[in-house]
Amino acid sequence: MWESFWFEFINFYFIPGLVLGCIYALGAIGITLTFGILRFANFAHGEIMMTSSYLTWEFVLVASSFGLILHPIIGAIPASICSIFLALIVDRFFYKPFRNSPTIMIVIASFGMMLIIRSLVQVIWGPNQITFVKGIAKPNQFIKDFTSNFDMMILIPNKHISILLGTIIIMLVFNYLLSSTKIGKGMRAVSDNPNLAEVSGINVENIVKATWVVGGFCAAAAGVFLALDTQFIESTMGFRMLLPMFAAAILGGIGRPFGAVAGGLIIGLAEELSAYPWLGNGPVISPGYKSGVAFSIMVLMLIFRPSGLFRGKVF
Amino acid sequence: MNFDTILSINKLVAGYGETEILHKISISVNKNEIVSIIGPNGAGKSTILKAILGTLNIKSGEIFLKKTKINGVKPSDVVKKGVGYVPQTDNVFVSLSVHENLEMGAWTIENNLNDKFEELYNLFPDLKDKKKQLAGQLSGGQRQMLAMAKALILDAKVLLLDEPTAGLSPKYRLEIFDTIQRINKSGLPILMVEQNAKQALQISHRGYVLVDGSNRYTGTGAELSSDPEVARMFLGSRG
Amino acid sequence: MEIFLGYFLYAMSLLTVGGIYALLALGLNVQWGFAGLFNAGVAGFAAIGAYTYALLTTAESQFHFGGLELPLVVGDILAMIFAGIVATIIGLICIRLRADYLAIATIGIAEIIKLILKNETNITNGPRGINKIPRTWEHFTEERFYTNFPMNLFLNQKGWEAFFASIPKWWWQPFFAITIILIVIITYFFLEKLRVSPWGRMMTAIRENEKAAAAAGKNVTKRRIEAFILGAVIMGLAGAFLGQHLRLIEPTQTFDPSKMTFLVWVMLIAGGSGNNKGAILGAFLIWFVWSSSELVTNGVIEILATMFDSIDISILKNRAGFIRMLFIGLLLQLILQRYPKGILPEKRPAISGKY
Amino acid sequence: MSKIALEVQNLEKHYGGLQAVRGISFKVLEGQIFGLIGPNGAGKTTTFNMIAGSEIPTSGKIFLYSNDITGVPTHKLYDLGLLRTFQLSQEYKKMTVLENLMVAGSHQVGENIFNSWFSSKKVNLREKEILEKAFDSLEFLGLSKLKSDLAGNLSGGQKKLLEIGRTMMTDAKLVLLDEPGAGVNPTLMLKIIEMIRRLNTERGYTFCIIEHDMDLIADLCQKVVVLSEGQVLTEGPMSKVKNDERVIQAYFGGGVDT
Amino acid sequence: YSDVKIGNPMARTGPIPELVKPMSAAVDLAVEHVNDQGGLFSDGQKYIAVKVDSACDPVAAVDAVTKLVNVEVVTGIVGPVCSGATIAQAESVSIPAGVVTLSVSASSPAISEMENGTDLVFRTAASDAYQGIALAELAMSKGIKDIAVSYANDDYNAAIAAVFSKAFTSMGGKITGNEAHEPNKASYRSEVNTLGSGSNNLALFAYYGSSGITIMRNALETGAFENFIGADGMLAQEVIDQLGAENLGNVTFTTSASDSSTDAFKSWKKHADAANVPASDPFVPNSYDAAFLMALAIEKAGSADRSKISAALREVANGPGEKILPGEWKKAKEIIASGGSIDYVGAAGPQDFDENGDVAGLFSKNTVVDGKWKPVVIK
Ligand SMILES: Nc1ncnc2c1ncn2[C@@H]1O[C@H](COP(=O)(O)OP(=O)(O)OP(=O)(O)O)[C@@H](O)[C@H]1O
Ligand SMILES: Nc1ncnc2c1ncn2[C@@H]1O[C@H](COP(=O)(O)OP(=O)(O)OP(=O)(O)O)[C@@H](O)[C@H]1O
Ligand SMILES: [Mg+2]
Ligand SMILES: [Mg+2]
Repeated sequence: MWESFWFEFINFYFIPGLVLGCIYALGAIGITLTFGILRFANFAHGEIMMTSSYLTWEFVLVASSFGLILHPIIGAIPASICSIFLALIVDRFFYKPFRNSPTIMIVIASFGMMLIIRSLVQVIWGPNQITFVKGIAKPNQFIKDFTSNFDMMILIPNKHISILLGTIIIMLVFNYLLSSTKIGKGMRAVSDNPNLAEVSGINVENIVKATWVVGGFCAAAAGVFLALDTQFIESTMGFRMLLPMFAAAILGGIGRPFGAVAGGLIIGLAEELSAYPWLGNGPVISPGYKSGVAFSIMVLMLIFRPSGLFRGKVF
Repeated sequence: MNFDTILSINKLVAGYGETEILHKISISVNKNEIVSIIGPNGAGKSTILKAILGTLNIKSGEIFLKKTKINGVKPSDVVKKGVGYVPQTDNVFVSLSVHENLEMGAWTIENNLNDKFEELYNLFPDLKDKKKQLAGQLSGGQRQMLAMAKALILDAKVLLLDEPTAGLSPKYRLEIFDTIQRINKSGLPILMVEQNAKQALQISHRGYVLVDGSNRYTGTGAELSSDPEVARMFLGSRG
Repeated sequence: MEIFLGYFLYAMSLLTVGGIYALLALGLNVQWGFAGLFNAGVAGFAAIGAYTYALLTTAESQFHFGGLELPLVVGDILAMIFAGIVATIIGLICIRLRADYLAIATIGIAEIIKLILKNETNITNGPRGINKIPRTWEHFTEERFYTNFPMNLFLNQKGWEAFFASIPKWWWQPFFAITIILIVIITYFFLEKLRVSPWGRMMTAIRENEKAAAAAGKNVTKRRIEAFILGAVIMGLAGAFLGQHLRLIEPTQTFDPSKMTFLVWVMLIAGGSGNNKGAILGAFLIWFVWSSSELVTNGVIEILATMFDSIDISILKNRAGFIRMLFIGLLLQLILQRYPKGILPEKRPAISGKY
Repeated sequence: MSKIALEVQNLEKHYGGLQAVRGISFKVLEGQIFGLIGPNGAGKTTTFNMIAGSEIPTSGKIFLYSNDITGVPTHKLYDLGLLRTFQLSQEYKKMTVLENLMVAGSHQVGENIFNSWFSSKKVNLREKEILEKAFDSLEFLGLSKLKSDLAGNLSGGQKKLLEIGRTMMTDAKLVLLDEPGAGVNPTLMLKIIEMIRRLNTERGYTFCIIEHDMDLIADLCQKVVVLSEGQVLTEGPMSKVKNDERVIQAYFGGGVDT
Repeated sequence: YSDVKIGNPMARTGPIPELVKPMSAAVDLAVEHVNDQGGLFSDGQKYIAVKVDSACDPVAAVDAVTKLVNVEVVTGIVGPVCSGATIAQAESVSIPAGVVTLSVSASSPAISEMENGTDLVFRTAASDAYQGIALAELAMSKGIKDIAVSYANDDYNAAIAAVFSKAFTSMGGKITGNEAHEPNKASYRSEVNTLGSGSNNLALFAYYGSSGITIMRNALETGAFENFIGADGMLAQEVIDQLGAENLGNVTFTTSASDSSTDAFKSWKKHADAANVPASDPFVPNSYDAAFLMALAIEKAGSADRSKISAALREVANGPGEKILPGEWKKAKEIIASGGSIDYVGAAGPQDFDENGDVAGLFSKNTVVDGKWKPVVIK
């Protein structure tokens, strides 16, 4: 009884929740950074995710036309560089003019960018879904055999292993970057008071660029991981993730990248676990309310602890 | 141009947007000098400092740091060229700790600064106790000290102070003026804006009185303090 | 002649929808322009207004709750009241959140409202929505209206049938458009009066610096909620009229925030937030551009096709919708950069001349 | 014997581990001009914040004319006649200077939505009175020229003046001034001192002033309380306080030139 | 004027652009046939479909059709795609203006009972009232006794799921779980597993693009279900391409489609293949039929006069008269010119309108054979 509970719970609810959470977490890092440093909610963030997965697909396709079979993760490297450039270009031409305007301007501008990027992708690649990876991912046999020796069989496909590992690696690099380099500190200063940062000799524009580089890279990673998991790409995939990612960023505390990670994991787990038959046979709340789970957590968080789990900013 | 001039402003015209605040202002700071700018509220004193830093559009006139023209240079580059600046308001990073604020002051410097930090903490013992506290939780006066300390870390060529003693207790006010003199003796020229005009003029080599965005009086600190007209109109002397 | 009539009726429809959006923008202007409340749940309040009106005024149906067949004006009023009640509840919970946080909370709440409308099928008919919503003026031509009080006082059923057959079928369209425009104008006058009144001054003060406003004796929380409710009431009314105009509402697409909420924000910002005239101008302008851009993109693609025979226009044609979105997005960026304070910027009311 | 306008009993405020205020008691008599001085970080502003309702005391009580006002929100205190200014000026940036003052007017009938829709007459009448008052205050502060400028564009000192101007807009009983002189030109400062005195004698305002400018304190205050490290160091008339050894140590640093 | 315009509002943006693309192409094909074979009327006027975006959204649809009716002065409307948009535009714009709407895929039962006495709304797709029942019969015939139902919470899928559940229960089957799911989520693993604990069979009602494929994938990955049935929204080559034919052995989806053995369908298939239009995709033949029927009605009416279309449409669709197959414009035109009567037999079925303007359902079940969907007509 207990064992079968664990088996089901871990394999069908916990691990999927964790994977989803990792994707949310990576996306939320970019959101929390732009929110904290540039002080606006970037609605175009999901589109950068989406574009990077399209670019990855395109790179893999082009390579294969030269007879080169690339793993999508390899294809993601040039794609994430392109996404970073995309983020920088968007910032230069569409956000920078509003740097000294009220926040709302840049929020609206980012909403406009969301439309522009998405329709560009739709015009170029069409609105149809594109297969990213074909077929069905079966659980990793080695882990399955190995863990079943201990009566704790774990079913986890390779794609999920790479998503989990990838997220951990990115997180570690990121940790180093923010806590042990000057850039991390500069970001905090700019986020606090850009004018003062400027007259303290900090080149604010460079810090802003660094923010986009980091945020763009994390978005690219999140986009590719999402495509790896769902195995297809389509033009609204970024927007679908946007609100839960906002929720994750707020949950963790704005301007707190590690908060965003924690928030992402919590939202991901909560969404998946909401369908678990905690009482009786059916899900506790109808899966029709699934996205409500993330929003409810977020709204409750905003009300009872607006600074988030990790004491982020409250403007 | 005087060979020893560190900072010189020449017939500067500047303002915010359309409105012109400064009308052909000329000011200079020579080697080893403390120079004060005094004047009524809204005369344009802070505006001058902002113009030097480059956060303002300059319509005409020139600003030289030593021999390089610095109008139109980005603020962060002006700081890199050696201009230290303490704004009048919003002069600390409120969500950073006291120590991190000091580190931000040292942004443009690469080498290890622990000694320098120690020195500053000795100068402002209040801050030492509050190293880890967020600057936003400091009292008004403590903030002012932090802002000063932050600017002093840089080995600047010239230091611009906008009302460094506003809100400080008499004891600290004296200490700040002392400090200013001490720093100055070590070879750093200082341009400050002050409303504690009497005390400021006492320690200044030269002073400018600014009214409505134009130079009104110029002279040595002693001259200005003793000028009855200046005293009555700007120093708050009674009678 | 027929062509002329066509353009006339299209103009009426532009006025109708433009007017509905103008109401939404005016409501948002109270919240954002006056009080600085970043409400990103506009579509949620419009949905509440629309559903309230629909459930109360439609004829009985097996699919959804309601069928009370209340008089339409009562439906409008209750739509406003109900939107106000929901705003009060949300306000009591969320109003102390600042700017972007309030925005995200209201997005979340609007999303939850949408989920409720979608999932509580017994009441709302779920994703299939409610149809046959009676439309002001046009409803007189429905039997259940002209056979009842007060219409039956004037003519009997036969008489009305004959009368309606004798006038053009589109007679109600200008009336409907004018009704909405009148409501916009009345709302404008009430809001404008508020803006220049001490109330408006106080709201702006709270927007600018709540600490100082509290020290000047303003009950910041209460006043914020007040503005939030007032805005929501106007949005609820707009929702009721949107329901009438569409005659069918459903939760998913009609009140999709990435269309409605966003569009209303663009209207307000482009027109000039804080300025009631700006809100109205922005609404009509943007709606006109939005609506007519479809004809324009189609035209442009045709022209491109005749200019360059070689390009395969079937792809462009299939993607015309996306090209239009692209165009709208770029236009928006242009307006924002060209008029950062809106086409009619906020002006403080002139004081000395007035009193 | 005049009434007690403000009484503070054993007030304490802790921020986490930090004890900003640790048991302060003092009384302010009606009609008095009262000074609160002390080194930076002594807890003066914190005390003000608690009195004015923007911070809740950890313990202790506050009485305004014998009414317990501990924890009463700021806007209600305004109705009870308690007004405060801020050490770091708080203006309405995007409103004109004139409007900044008018907001502070009392008995604004027009702040009721329905009044401003349906009782224009009543509203306009009151507006006229408020406007007149605002013009007087502007005149006095020398800000008349700037009346239609946005307050956000004022210089640091002008903002400070505006802060004081607000207190002139109402019929307050007790006014808390937090460093009214910081950053204000000395000549103007003399005028401010004059104004405070006039409000005190002509209108009977009670003042409670935090200030580091000893000229101002010595000129105005009948009584001062010296705070240090969150506690009352000593109290009495300025002439007595300024010679107190401990005060000199902690506060003046031997630099008192009055 | 030498052109006759019809309006073609379709959800080119919005939630299901991928389904709409081939439908739009089918409309183009019908228009091409008409124009290539002599155009309309004796003077060979050009038949033009003005394409606008109804986005599956009542707001967009009402606005789009307002423009069509008033500015473009179209003679009739072919479209929209979604039921909500169809009802809204009809009640709000086209019925008041007296313009015929001929929807290509709106399948909501509500459409049948919408108009009162105006006879202005028709459709070439069957109401899902029929398909849900057909699917339940299919499940029974496969020996399925118990089944879990998961449907996307949108107007189309919620409706068909409701009809199916009712029919299946009344036939003696057991519904072990019946849950709506929110479309457009990245993962449905937990839903799938919770439902999977009750039954090995899943009835899935979703658009493949917004949630269908993801649910199938999640179910196949964890092995929660063995048999899958479902309806139109899932029927696309994309599903096979993404999931792999080898994994789809136990999958059967129905669609409101066409008896491929009829002459009409063969004729359609020939033309469709030549024009590279996917002949059997959901609602693609229905789209062709609608555009072609509208042209026939206009030809029959003899002018672009809106008020005559409704009656003419019934005449050309319901017969009696000479049978006309897809692509046979020239033949039809000649018969009409000579005063004869015709009866269009469509790619998707006979296309005879009942008093509500509905057509009878004809359905196929589709399984994967050699990496393609293979349809077999069941009813
Ligand atoms: N951001 C701004 N935009 C527009 N006008 C401004 C701005 N900042 C200041 N001003 C105006 O410029 C004039 C000079 O301001 P400045 O801050 O230089 O005065 P100041 O001499 O430093 O006065 P104080 O002693 O009070 O600080 C003032 O009249 C003020 O209203
Ligand atoms: N929100 C807060 N959180 C933590 N500590 C605080 C907070 N506000 C003030 N403090 C601390 O409380 C002490 C008293 O501060 P307060 O502002 O009352 O000083 P003050 O007497 O007004 O000084 P000044 O004359 O410099 O304005 C200071 O040490 C300050 O750092
Ligand atoms: Mg200044
Ligand atoms: Mg203080």
